Amino acid sequence: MKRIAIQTDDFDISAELAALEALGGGGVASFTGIVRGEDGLVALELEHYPAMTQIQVERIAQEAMARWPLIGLSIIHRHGRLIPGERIVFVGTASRHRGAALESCAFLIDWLKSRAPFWKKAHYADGAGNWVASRAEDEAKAQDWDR
Amino acid sequence: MKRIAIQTDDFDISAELAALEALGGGGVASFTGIVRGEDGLVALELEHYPAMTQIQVERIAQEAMARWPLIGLSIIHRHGRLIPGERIVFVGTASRHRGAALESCAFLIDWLKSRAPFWKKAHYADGAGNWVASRAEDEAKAQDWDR
Amino acid sequence: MAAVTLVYFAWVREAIGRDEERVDLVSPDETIGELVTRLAARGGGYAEALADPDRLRAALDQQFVGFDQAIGTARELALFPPVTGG
Amino acid sequence: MAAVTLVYFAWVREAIGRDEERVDLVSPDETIGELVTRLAARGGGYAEALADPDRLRAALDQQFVGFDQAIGTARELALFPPVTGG
Repeated sequence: MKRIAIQTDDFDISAELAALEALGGGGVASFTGIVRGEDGLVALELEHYPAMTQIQVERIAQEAMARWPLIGLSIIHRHGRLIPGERIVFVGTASRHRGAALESCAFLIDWLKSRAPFWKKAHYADGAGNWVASRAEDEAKAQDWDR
Repeated sequence: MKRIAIQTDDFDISAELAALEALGGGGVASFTGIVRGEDGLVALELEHYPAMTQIQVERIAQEAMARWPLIGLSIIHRHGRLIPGERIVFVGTASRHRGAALESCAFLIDWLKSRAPFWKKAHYADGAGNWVASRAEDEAKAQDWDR
Repeated sequence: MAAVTLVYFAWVREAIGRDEERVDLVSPDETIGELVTRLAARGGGYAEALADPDRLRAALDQQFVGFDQAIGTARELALFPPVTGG
Repeated sequence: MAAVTLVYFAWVREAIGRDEERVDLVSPDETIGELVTRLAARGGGYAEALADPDRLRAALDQQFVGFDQAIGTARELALFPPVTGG
């Protein structure tokens, strides 16, 4: 099972996890990213490059399936305007091996952070809007997986 | 938030995750272990040492909170008779840092595997029942965290 | 005389045929290993369960301990196979 | 004459004030770096967005590439800041 969705709408995590659990692998790992409302942030606007996003996420998913013995994988990434507390991204993995499920989940979220063509603009209560700068730390984490 | 439950009943993963998401940390990781129906297994019977389980799991949770900047943690471990497809264990962690959430989740499940006083008996279709042997690999994984 | 409550789990419990019993100690200095050897000498299910200490783990008052640990004034000694949780 | 469709994202798009445009190439050998320098020379929002290539990333036909890559017969060249997904 491999499910990839790039969408504006929220999603049902329990449905995603139930689908992964039903595969019979014994282990399901997940990571969910949520908008933090720090520093007066009122909304996060996510822009993406649709023609490229699908290709890149598909490639990252294939890479994970090749590196770990996964029996299922689900990646959901939202775009558009999101307010604090809303989910941005979900990665779920299923495997017979808990290590494979957890590691591939970390791998996928690290790659989404530094290789998926999304850009975040932070909107503040005072009306200011800033494009979020990429973090060298995120790039380093993605590169760690290349070793 | 720290929630520990040792129980016979199934649990609602979406409620656990929603509680962790609501903490505002930005990142929630989870691992769910499910009974596999391999080799003609019809049920898994989990016995535990109640007086010790609560103490050990509490200690493991404290250790995780000390090692990673977690803002929430949820551990649920079932005992009793479970059939293939049923959930055995859930670990959920919340943090501002995705690495902390994912690593502490891996740490907790590795420790539950080799340090929580549970024993599994596998019941097969032919009537045979075998106590599941511990795996050296699980012990090694738990020891890796001591380094 | 010093005594301790023994609790058994998994196949140790099944072989011995009970989940709990009270046992007098030779002295508070008696180690878990010495007590296990003494119990195994009872034969039958005790021998089956306890003859090979390498297959066993112990917890004294709910804390994992080694077999060279003296039982002292502990209230509860648990004997069981390596755990298989998670 | 060879041409390519440029697509812009995030603050690159905002500074330039459009999300897409068609641009003729000097030759198919023209690299992304050379084209970016040529566009920055237009001044205004182009200069603002493109004057410092170190702040930019590029994708040619939806694949990440370096700025020394020749544009060749590619159909679409995307210019954008480092990504911040996840």
